[in-house]
Amino acid sequence: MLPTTILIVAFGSAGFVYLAGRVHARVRDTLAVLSSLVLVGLIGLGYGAWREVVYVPDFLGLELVLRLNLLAWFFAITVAAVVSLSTIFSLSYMRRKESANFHYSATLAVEGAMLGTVFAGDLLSFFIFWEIMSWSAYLLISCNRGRALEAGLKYIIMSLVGSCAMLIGLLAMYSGLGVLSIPLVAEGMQAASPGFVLLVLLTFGLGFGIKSAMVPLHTWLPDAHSEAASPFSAVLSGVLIKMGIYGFVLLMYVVVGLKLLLGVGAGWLTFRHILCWLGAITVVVPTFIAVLQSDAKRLLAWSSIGQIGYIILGLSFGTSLAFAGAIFHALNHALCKSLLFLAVGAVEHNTGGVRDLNDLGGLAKRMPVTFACALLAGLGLIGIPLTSGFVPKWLIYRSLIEDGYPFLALAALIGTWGAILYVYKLLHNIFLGQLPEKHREVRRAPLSMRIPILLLGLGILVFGVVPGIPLRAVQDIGHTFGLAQLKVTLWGLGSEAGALNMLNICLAVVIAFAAAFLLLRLGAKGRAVDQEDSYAAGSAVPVGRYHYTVDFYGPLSRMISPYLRDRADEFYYWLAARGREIADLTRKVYTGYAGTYVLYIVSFLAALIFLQLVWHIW
Amino acid sequence: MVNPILLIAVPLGLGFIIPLLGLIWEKPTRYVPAAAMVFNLAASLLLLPKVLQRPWVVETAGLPPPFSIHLVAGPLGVGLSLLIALVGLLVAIYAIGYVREGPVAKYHSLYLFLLTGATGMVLTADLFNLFVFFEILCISSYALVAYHGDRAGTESSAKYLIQGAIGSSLVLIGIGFVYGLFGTLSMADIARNIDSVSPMKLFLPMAFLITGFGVEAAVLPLNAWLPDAHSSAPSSISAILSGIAIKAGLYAVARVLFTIYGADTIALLVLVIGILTLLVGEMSAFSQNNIKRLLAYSSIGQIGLIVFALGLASALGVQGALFLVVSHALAKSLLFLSVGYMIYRTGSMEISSLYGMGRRMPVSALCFTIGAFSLVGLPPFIGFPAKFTVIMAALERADPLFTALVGVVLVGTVVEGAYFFRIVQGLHFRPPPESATPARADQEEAPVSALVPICLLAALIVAVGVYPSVLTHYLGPAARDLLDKAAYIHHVLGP
Amino acid sequence: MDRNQLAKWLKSPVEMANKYSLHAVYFCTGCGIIEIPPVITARWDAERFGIKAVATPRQGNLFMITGYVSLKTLKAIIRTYEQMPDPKYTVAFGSCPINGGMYWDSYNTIKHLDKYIPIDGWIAGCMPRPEAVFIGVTHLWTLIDKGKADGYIRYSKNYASYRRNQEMLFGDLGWPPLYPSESPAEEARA
Amino acid sequence: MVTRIIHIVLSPLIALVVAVFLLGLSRIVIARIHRRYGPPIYQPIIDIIRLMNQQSISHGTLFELGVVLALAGSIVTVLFIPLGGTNAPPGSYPLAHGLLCPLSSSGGLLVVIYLMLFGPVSIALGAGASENPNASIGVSRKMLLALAYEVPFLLVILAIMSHYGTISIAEIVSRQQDSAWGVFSVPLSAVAAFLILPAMLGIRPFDLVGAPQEIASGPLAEYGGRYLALLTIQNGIQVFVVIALFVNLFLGGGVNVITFLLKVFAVFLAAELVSAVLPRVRIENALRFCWTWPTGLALAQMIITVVSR
Amino acid sequence: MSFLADYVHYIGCFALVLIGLYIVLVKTNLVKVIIGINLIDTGVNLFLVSVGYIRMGTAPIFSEDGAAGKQMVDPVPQALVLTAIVIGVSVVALGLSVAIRLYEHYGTLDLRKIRELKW
Repeated sequence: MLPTTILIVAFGSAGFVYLAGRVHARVRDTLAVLSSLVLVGLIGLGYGAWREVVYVPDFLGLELVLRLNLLAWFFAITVAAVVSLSTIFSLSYMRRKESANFHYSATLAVEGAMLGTVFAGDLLSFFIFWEIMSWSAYLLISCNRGRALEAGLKYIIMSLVGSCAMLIGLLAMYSGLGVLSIPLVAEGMQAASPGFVLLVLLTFGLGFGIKSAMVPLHTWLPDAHSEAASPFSAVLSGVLIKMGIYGFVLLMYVVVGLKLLLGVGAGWLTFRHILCWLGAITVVVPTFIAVLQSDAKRLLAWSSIGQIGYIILGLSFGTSLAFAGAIFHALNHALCKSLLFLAVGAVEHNTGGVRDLNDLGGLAKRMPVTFACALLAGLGLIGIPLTSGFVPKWLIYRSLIEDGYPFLALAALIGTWGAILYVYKLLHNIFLGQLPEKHREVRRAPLSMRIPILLLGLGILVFGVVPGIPLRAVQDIGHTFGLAQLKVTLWGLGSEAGALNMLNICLAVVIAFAAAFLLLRLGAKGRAVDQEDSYAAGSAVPVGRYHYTVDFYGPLSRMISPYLRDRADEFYYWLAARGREIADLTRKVYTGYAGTYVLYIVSFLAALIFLQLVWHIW
Repeated sequence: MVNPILLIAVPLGLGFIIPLLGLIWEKPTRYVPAAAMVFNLAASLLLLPKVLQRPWVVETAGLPPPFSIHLVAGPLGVGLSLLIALVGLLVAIYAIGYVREGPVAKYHSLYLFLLTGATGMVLTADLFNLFVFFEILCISSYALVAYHGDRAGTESSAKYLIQGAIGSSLVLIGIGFVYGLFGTLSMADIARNIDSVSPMKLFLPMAFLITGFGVEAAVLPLNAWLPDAHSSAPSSISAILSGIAIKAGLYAVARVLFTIYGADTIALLVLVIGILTLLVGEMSAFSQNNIKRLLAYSSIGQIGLIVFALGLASALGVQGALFLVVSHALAKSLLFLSVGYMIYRTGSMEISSLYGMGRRMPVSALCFTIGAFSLVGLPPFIGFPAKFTVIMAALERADPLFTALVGVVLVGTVVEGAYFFRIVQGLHFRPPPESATPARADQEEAPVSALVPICLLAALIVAVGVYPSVLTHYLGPAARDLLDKAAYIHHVLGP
Repeated sequence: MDRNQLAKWLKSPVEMANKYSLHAVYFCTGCGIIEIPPVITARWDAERFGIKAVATPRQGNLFMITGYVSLKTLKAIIRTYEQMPDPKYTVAFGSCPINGGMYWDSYNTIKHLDKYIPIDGWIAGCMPRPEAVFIGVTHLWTLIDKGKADGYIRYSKNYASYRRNQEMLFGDLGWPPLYPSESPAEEARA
Repeated sequence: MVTRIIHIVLSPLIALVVAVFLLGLSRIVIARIHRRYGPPIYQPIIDIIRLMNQQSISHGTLFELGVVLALAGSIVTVLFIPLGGTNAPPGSYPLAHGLLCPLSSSGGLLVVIYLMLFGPVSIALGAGASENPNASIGVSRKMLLALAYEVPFLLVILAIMSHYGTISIAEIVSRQQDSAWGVFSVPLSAVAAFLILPAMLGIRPFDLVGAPQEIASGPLAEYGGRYLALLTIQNGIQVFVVIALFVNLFLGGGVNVITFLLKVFAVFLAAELVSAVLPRVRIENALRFCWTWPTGLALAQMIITVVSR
Repeated sequence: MSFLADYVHYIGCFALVLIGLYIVLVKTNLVKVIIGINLIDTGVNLFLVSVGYIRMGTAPIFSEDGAAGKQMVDPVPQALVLTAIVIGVSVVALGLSVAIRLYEHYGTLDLRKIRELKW
């Protein structure tokens, strides 16, 4: 009964938290944090207790099933952890905000829906929870008001398009196979015709692609992620778009199955190749668009798209190394990106809502913990060794290179270099350089903000040094899908040529660090100076107004920005504008003149009779 | 056991009593429709298990069918009368507080006539009787639309009346043809003899009947009255018009098509008309600024979807159509009802004037949201299983054409989502317009008499959305009732 | 030049390194800077002696004031000097920093630079030729050897008086004192 | 185990010595080309001693940490790069036989290209913390320059990795020693790599990161004293690492350390000769240059490699 | 000619319907439109009656002639027509009352000018 209990707790607490907010803010906060922690605990307890539960015996004649297995558990624990940390973070972020009640309640509802999505044992419950997730996230995005409204609208409309496509695929599957339970569907798909498989892949792929923001379906993400409240941005970027990834895993590895997947299409134009290349484009283009952003959260949002590209690339590449890398990277990105969003949220909270990168600076001294963890997360996004980002990226690259796809590897690697650019820009413009005058009074983030940030940072470090922990789970998941077993050790990969041993790297870094530090200590003592004492050709530095941020990568942006227009977004807007025009033309049918209306009636009758006379329709 | 005829007789009788009562003491007239609908609800509930086993044919004049006028209380008829009673009851409760100005007694009387017309339409087995009830429904709605007597109300009433009158004349011509051909007006009897006449001769009355009833059913070119009437009627009437009246028209069309004619051959035409209705409705709603007009256009869209589902002409398709009828009746009445007091408070039907209502009228706004989500077809609301069933029925054909058509239908859904989500955002998250007076922010929630039906509707929407099987048990037999011509003839006329 | 004598390196490595790694900040105050390019380029090649131009005072240990010092530049000179890490050596280049030179009666030129910052070596001339620069550098080496190139120590010891001189010219300098005074009493005595 | 520990100590030491030597050599070579006499070859040592004993001015913990991390990163990188020797059975004497590469079995080239990021990123962080806008400008240029040369460099590396079908440098080296050197088997890549070598080394014409005349030596603007000393060493090691990588990838590494170092000097000299006669370019020019000729050549080689596989 | 004689009532009633339709379609005055509707109603009623009419038939009363059976006019259409007339009258009455109201609001009965509700 565990999955059911978890869902009941999640949705129930969503309701109760709202009611509690009506009573007292303190009660609400306690309840929200407690229930999110309880969810983490419950899911943690569920490890190993794999089972299937029927929770609605008859929904339109179908059995709705929840199931718990390793794959579901892996995603569920990530979801629960990130959401609970985001909830803790919200304690200070949402304090005294008018929409706090709704925020907590909807966050828990989104969590419940996400858990339901991963626990779903049949595609119908998957779809139901998917939709609940979509609309509750929409409400939560819009809840931030202002520009978030347009962002939320864009998000939900694109989600709606995706879920409509999924609905077609789902029901085509149902009418073709007569079942919706995932194992049975998987069985049935093996005998299905290629055209049918393609239909399923395309429709579901559209839905998942939109949710996981794969280029060219990504356009909702930059707006939505940057305009939502920061704790929810963390959830959105950290785990909600991972639901699309979960969907892809489910689609490509469980429902369709790897063998079948590899067979769809012909020559170089296979579904897998196309998806790989879409993934590669998703890595490169959004990464460089992120470099050009000047809004912290928008930058992070674009970076999310770029990082999702790695996951899609790894997933669709489909070797056991790449798969392990992709799933591991999903975890890594969840940690890093939610940390970064929370950190930016903390900055936003402390500076009174500033998140323009040109308006901040020098906060490292005021918010050291936040900075340190944000740095860690940034390095994790780049994939510097000893952060959790290194191993997954290494796995993906290695798989791409060894299987002879150097161009895909090139795209992935260039994405990494782009990541360095935007991570540094983000960190530098917020935390480094000079502290502007107006932020002199900024204090360090409150404890409830630092704790989740610290925990996430710890996670990044631990999984970076000991990648074996998640890697084992990941490779077990892959093994259940029939991928080759990897030689996973606690510190990396086993002893083949080009193996990976993080212990060596870790020790080497520690020793080298110690050596370098000793060398530093050998030198003469120093004296500390503050930021006014900075060389400016002998002049006194204009205090707090001398921070190089605007157009940080000017030369690059002048060079590449003409090529990096978000054409997909422009196309959708163009489409929407044409749609509106057509709609406006359409409603001119209702002229307001009664004579016309009667004419419609008469001509309808005449048309019916005419049709019958000419074509004998009856 | 309750005789189904009481379902018609009680509201009709009470409807006549109300004006008399109003002469003496006007105040209690407000409660009469609710009482009548309570009776209807209870009676329908009592009848339902029985008619599920076997339809109940009521002979009114002591003659067995096909002679004289008789009622058939089948699963479909009783089910729909249950729906009518339910929505009618809730709207009646709403109206107790909502309708305060003008000739109140006449409102309630007309309201009961409207419901009588609808109930009669779904229960009768006689074509002309169908027309009579149809006219009762239409005339009372013409009058109710103009209830306030304001500019918009009278204008839309006049246009509605012109189109409705043309429509009913066409129906009458159709009935004349049918009678000329078959010499009988019992639908079962006509259905039995339908093959004895050449298709060309048969088609003409069908065209007239479909066009005539189609005016009330609001399929594509015949629905020009709908946005006007629904948007300018009092909100309670809009709710009942959208929830019940057009469904009655649709019922008539469906009866004619399926039961009398068994018209599988023109199903594709119906399908296309449905899709066109859907697209035109949703697109017209897309950039509306008038909330009630938008809801009215959305009704057209939903009607299109229902017609599309009917056009599938399969058991599942008709079941989906009926499911949509229920879901749309609940959701659209909920939307109109919850919007009613918002409009009342702001005095404007502009969407922008409703901004910030989530704060001023939280319960209404929440229920509006539920209704809107249900209409878009999001789980866990009733719209989802309904739409799901329809699309399931369409894809059951496993025909690329139908897959493409479903794609078009879903485009309509996306458009619908676009405007409903815009409104929901406006209600909850946009700042109220400058002209709004925030001082009275706390006292602005709708009165209890309005909140009770609104909340009940919302609860129903969620409950059925979570457990659709409570409904699907009845929808299957109802769909068979509509589709299975032979069984209908057998039940009514005997073996 | 004792750069090749290993014994000296073993005996006093720091002084030796200070001598032969003079990284200079050339403060281009006036016409004197004209003479620096020949000094550091192919003709005279100061890099032979480890003398190299650096970009910021943080990296250097030799401060060369090349030419007359106007009031406005003095402020920058003081600032730059204070930003240079110890040990640091100052060389005033040309006659103007020494006594005002041809600007002896200018209202806007400093006559005695060592009133404001300590100067370790003076290279006279208007302008001194590159050879003179090398002679000056050689002289600085001997001073470093003898431990007499102690301008930075004097500056820290007599900071209060230097600061007062500076403030007499400028009023508020716009940055806090480099060496915070130890006690108010001492400040009053100074 | 003992060999391993010897290796671990030895290779950074070799790197350190060679790095300092390379710095001195570079100054002499440039001086001679400029028809100057130039400083003694041990001038960098004098500078480092002087800097270590100078008061160091610090802008805070991160400012210092950046330096330490950068040096540590460079040292770690050295451990992953074979410094000559053949892939003989383990246990033999390190200078004659056996590969002088303590961590050759940990992740290979992919780890190296990541570890090579360590230094620049750390300096960037430290420099960012220095609160000097010149440093920020320098870092911005450094990032862009890195992007500029990494595109062809990654192409080069990928071409080599897919040519030899492995990601292990040791494997690549031994394959070269068995057959032809990389410079013959993947010639266009070698040319491309040589074209971007000045950019990777940060010397003219691509020394715009620390351009002293424009932005007061960029990231190093606020660094003095021991920090600058450590950064000088780091710079030397980074130079050594890049050239060692070039030698390993294209010139077959070295049979032993001596030949390896000779090749390193040769490559370094070649790079310096190019550098000494060219003026500095602007960052736009650097981007444009790196993304045209070297990228084109590397791309051509990669296509050839992929097609011929 | 006998055709004309046989179907003259049908032709008449459809002529009425078409005239009514013409009025509704073309005329812009609401009162005229209502008259048109009334004409259509009349036409339809006529049609209904003529459906059940038998030339030279007797009244549908159980008289002795009628008991003979054959020549009795069908009573059902007549009953229908009675109902239909009532309905038609009420529609027209309602329409006229709405027209009065409209005139109060708009000061005109021209349907081309009463077009506030559109699109």
